[in-house]
Amino acid sequence: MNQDLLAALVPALPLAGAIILASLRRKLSANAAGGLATALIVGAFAASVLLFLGFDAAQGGRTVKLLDWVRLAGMDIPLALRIDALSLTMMFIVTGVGALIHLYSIGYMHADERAATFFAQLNLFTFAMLLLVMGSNFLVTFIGWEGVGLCSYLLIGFWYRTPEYNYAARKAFVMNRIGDVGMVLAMVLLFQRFGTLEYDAIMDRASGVNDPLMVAATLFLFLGATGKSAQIPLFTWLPDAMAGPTPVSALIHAATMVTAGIFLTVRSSALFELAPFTQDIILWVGTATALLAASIGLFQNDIKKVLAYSTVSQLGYMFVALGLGSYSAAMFHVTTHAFFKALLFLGAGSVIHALGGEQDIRRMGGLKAPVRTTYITFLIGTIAIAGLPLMSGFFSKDLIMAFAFQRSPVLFALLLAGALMTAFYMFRLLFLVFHGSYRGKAHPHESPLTMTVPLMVLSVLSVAGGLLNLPHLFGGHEAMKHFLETAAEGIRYESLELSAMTEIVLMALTTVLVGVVIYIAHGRFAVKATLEGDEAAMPFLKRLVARRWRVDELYRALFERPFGWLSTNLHAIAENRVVAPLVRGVGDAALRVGETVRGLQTGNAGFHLLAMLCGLILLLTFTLMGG
Amino acid sequence: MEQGILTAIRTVPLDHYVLLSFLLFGIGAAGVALRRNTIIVLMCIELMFNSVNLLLAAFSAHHSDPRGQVFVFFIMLVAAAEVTVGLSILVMMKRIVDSVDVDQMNRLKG
Amino acid sequence: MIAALLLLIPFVGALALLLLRPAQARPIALAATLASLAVVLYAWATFTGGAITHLDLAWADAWGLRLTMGHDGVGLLLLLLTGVVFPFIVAAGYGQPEDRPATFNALLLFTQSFLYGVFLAQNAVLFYIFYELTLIPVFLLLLYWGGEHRRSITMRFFIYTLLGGLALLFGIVYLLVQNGGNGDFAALAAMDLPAGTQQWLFWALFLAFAIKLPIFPFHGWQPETYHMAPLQGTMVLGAVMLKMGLYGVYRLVLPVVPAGTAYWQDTVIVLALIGAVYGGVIAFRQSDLKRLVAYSSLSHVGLLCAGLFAGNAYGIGGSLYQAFAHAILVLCMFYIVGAVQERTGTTDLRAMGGLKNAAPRLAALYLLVVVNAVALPLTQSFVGEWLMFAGLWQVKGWYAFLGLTTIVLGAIYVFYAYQQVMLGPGRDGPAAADASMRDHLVLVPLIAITLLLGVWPGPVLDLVDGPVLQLLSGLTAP
Amino acid sequence: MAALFYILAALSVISALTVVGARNPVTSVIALVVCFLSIAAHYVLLNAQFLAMVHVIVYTGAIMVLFLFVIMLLNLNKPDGPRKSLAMRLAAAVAGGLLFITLAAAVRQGVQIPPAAGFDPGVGLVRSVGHVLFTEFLLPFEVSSVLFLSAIVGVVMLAKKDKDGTDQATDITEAERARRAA
Repeated sequence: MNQDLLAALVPALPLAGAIILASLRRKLSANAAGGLATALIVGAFAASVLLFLGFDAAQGGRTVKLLDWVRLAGMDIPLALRIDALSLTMMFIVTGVGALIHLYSIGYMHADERAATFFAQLNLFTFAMLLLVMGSNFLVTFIGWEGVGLCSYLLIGFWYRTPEYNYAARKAFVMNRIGDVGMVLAMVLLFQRFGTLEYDAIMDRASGVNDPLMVAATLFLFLGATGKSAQIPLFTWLPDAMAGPTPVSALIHAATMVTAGIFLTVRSSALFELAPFTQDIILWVGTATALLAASIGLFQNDIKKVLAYSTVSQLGYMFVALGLGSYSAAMFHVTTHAFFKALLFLGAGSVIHALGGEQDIRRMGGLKAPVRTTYITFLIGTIAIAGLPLMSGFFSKDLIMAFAFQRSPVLFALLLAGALMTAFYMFRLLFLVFHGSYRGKAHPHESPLTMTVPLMVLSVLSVAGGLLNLPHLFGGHEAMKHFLETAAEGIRYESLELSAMTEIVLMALTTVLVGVVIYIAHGRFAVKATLEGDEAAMPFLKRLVARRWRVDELYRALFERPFGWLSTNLHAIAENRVVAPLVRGVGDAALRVGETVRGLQTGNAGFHLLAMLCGLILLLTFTLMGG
Repeated sequence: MEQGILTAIRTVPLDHYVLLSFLLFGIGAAGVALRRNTIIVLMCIELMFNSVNLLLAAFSAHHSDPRGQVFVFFIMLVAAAEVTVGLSILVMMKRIVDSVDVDQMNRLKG
Repeated sequence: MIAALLLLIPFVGALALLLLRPAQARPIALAATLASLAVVLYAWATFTGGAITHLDLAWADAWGLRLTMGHDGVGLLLLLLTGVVFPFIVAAGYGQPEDRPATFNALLLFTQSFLYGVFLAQNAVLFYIFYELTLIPVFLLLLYWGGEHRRSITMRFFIYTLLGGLALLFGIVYLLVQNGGNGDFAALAAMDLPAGTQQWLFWALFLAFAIKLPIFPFHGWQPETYHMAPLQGTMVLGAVMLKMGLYGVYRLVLPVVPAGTAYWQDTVIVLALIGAVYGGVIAFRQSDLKRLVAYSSLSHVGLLCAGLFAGNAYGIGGSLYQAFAHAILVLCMFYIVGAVQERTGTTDLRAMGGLKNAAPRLAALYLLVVVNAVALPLTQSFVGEWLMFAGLWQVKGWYAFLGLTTIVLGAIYVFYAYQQVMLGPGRDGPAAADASMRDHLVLVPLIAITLLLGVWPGPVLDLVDGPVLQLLSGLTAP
Repeated sequence: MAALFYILAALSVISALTVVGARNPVTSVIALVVCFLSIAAHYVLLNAQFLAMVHVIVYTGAIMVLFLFVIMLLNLNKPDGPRKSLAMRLAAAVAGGLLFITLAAAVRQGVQIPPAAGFDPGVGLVRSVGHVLFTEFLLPFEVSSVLFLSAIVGVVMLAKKDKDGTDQATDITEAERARRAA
């Protein structure tokens, strides 16, 4: 089949699904809607596969122009798609993991009366995400960028009757928008500098440019990335976003949308390579986010919140990789993370489903037996994220840590601390949910097949995902890296020059420490289930961490409240006391002048005649004088 | 036709005619402003009309152009119409407010 | 021919309504607006670029005034806007209880006729005459069909805009005198006034437009007027009347006083952007939906004005493109306000919530409007805003930044309002009706235009392209 | 010859002043008649016999008689009641005087009256005026009949009483009438 047509088909299928489902949302049953939505995503996946098969990496990417879009006075930005290694990789993740999550949703949402709407929005999200990764220029990517933001808003606030959910949805959208400011600034800057927004053209023209503008552009891009990928300072929306249905959390807030920032950075890696300053910023922001989020994850009691902070933390790792200039490692981790984090979220969803909506891990426990499939898959996911050897997470995270060690041992130590915390809270979660004895009241039951099949597929991927980019050390040849090299220029510059011995030592060290941490966690949570008590009773530091470093409160005090104050007072003072009186003043002045002058209209004919005479005399006098 | 008597314009300077009509006009105008009796105000208006007529006639004779006198004729027409209407308004006014005082007619006061 | 048709169709329709006073006034008004829309579309279909003169009659030749009517691409864009918008404004009146519908719709039609005149005029005096004429029917609309305090607010609005109009008249007369009485736009653009003169003349010409738009701090009349005006009056004001200000700047300020514009450029942009941010900030805490939309309009318009004064192709082109988008948006927003008010009986946000439970279709339509309001890509607003940001960046980086804060502010207040109205638990009381046939007939085409021109803005951008480049080449030439 | 002009001029000015100054309306009317007659005499002096005739017939014969009729009808033949305030009268007199002075000054200073080209003593005769009136000014002459018609209609309208006896052209209320009369 025609490759161009195929490329267009990939985003077109989900879009068609969204439109059909939205218009027929009242007529379709939940299962029919879910089936249609899933089928379309599978179709998109199949199209991606076909594209991949017809794709020759050696030839580089191809651009498929769909439509003229913004064309004015020398600006010519078409609606065009770009098919290359990077977009193909992302397309696989989006459609592949997406299809599984759609399938899962059929079971998860079957009882919801607005299931069709849900699938419409999920399809719309997939469409937007595909545009994001397939766009051949920044502006098309920005369509997807904003589109996924909107869908994220819609899906977080899917259960719109609860005001807190709506607030969380708005928070997510607004924070993303703050990032978008950076994104747009970067785009206008790049456009002015290069006269185009096409990726390939910009990357070509950028090579060798030494320009402080590049630092600005990359910083703006990174600001956009922090919004979408929940990095400091714009990360607080992601935990709140867990208000949405769990499949949404899995698809949007774990596997795909939140990795958009990483994707964008890899996409424009050639620019970032020109701005070492930005790379350092990214590195440290990523590190700080990874540690901060991991520390918060230690004390969370909501099953989804733990996973959310874990996501933020893992995204931090990816940014560390980007900051280190190892774009392939970042993409590798994006891929494996998509597998195991989606798995974990779906597993959590299965648990929540089994317990009829319960999310607090203090009221779980001992679920190993009732939900056996879920338990096993969740366990695999946990092991993967903890980075135990030979799991996918092990390879990807290890690659990042190796790059970090190459930069500085201190960085490595920090990341190691993060990894240990990750292992700790993940196993705490696992043990508290599945081990020990049941502490809740509902009657747990295993989820239907539509939900467990995706879990099983994802657990296989979580285990085997590492094969995609198997390092030389284990007999692989870094397939993913070489594949991506054709698309992302920056990958060509990365090099890992550690000796095999060093790598092995580092791996061993990590593994041993993780093992120790797991053992401790087992003792604390599996054997006797230590629950977090009242926050007020905690020691200061722990309370601070448990309350998420009070970042939300800080933002509220720093931004939300002053903004509300500003809004109120601008209206009360500037508007009502200054601007409105200006208008009123003009009106009143006109009235007052009229009021004064009307006294002249006495109605007395003699007086008016006199006035006329005076006027006549004056007029004559003036003409005489002047003439 | 005896030229001597009837061609004052040849012996009296035109200026004097102009001054005379200005004087009459000024007196009329002052009268309108001065008096409260509407009938006298109307008469003063007639006086102003006539001063203008005189001026026109004088110029007409000076230039030997009969058109100026035709103009005077038309002014008389209008004056006659104006007086009939003006006097009937006066009668109405007397009937309604029982007064012919112009200062009573101040309904246009702003 | 086209010019005459455009002026006469609504005008005759209005006269017919006034004289015959039929019981069913709206269908006639709608037919008239649709007929004029057909004429505009015909003009668009046959338009091949350049400037077209439809009519050139002697009028008062002693003063060099001519009855010159025609349009270029930009003029056509605004004619299109007027043509497209009015059928919806008339249709928005269906089902709304009103007294004297014949007079009301006649006034709407008069407004449309005069607006066509404004956008067709190729002579400054003619432009001014139509510009002020539009005020009369709108004044009457506000005065007789307005809400609370309509008298004082309408008078204030009238006096304030008239004050600006006076300054404009003075400026035009000055130009006429300087130019030997030739008031044609082309002739005025060819004038070469001394820089010092241009500096003060700029404000004489711009003040009226600044008030009409309005930009900060001349906007004092706007929120109250929008709030008080009848729904359709607000639509006229916000969707079209305001664009006269933009068009005026494009026609009469930029080409005629280029040096003055360059001198005041930064001041105006900063004021406009302050207004954009200011409106966005204030909108957030408005408890009244109508006022919120009014302030959001202030915010949008600030951006429009800033883009126009960026003085480069992207800024001007984007601003003109956005003028169209904004008109559609304003229509949708105020229509939604009306629909919500109809159902809840209030515009007070604090008293609303959960309307989506009873009216999910209306909520969906509202959401689509919201998407346009926050200028998401693939909606019309995005194209315009993107171009404006690109234009502003080329002037000064932080202008673009300041302008961009509005996309954050917009997201804050637009979604806040949406949540307050639609989301949340359902309210007690009688269930509100879902979106009716009429709501769909009005909103769906508008949203379709929004999306269509968001995906495929080419036809409209092409209209703007030529004239803007020509304007710019005129500005840079010595 | 010239002396006759000055005597007549003095007569018209004095009678005009009497019109303005007299307290009794009847005196004013008589003074105005004298004034008009003197102006008629001026016309004769200017060799404008037609005008003189028409003037005497229209003004003195018709208009002034009408004035006298009204005065008798309304019983106004007694000295005036209220007078304007002194300031007002002074202002009026000064304004009138000033107007005269300014006009005179204007003529003196600015206007150069061109000397008459040739002199035709026959311009004021009925023949020449009539010729112009019925050729060049025929249309205005005919149209003036419409003016008279409208004047007649207007006067009839004003003077007519309604069926119920109230006045036609008024919307003044009883209360206001009482206030006015007071």
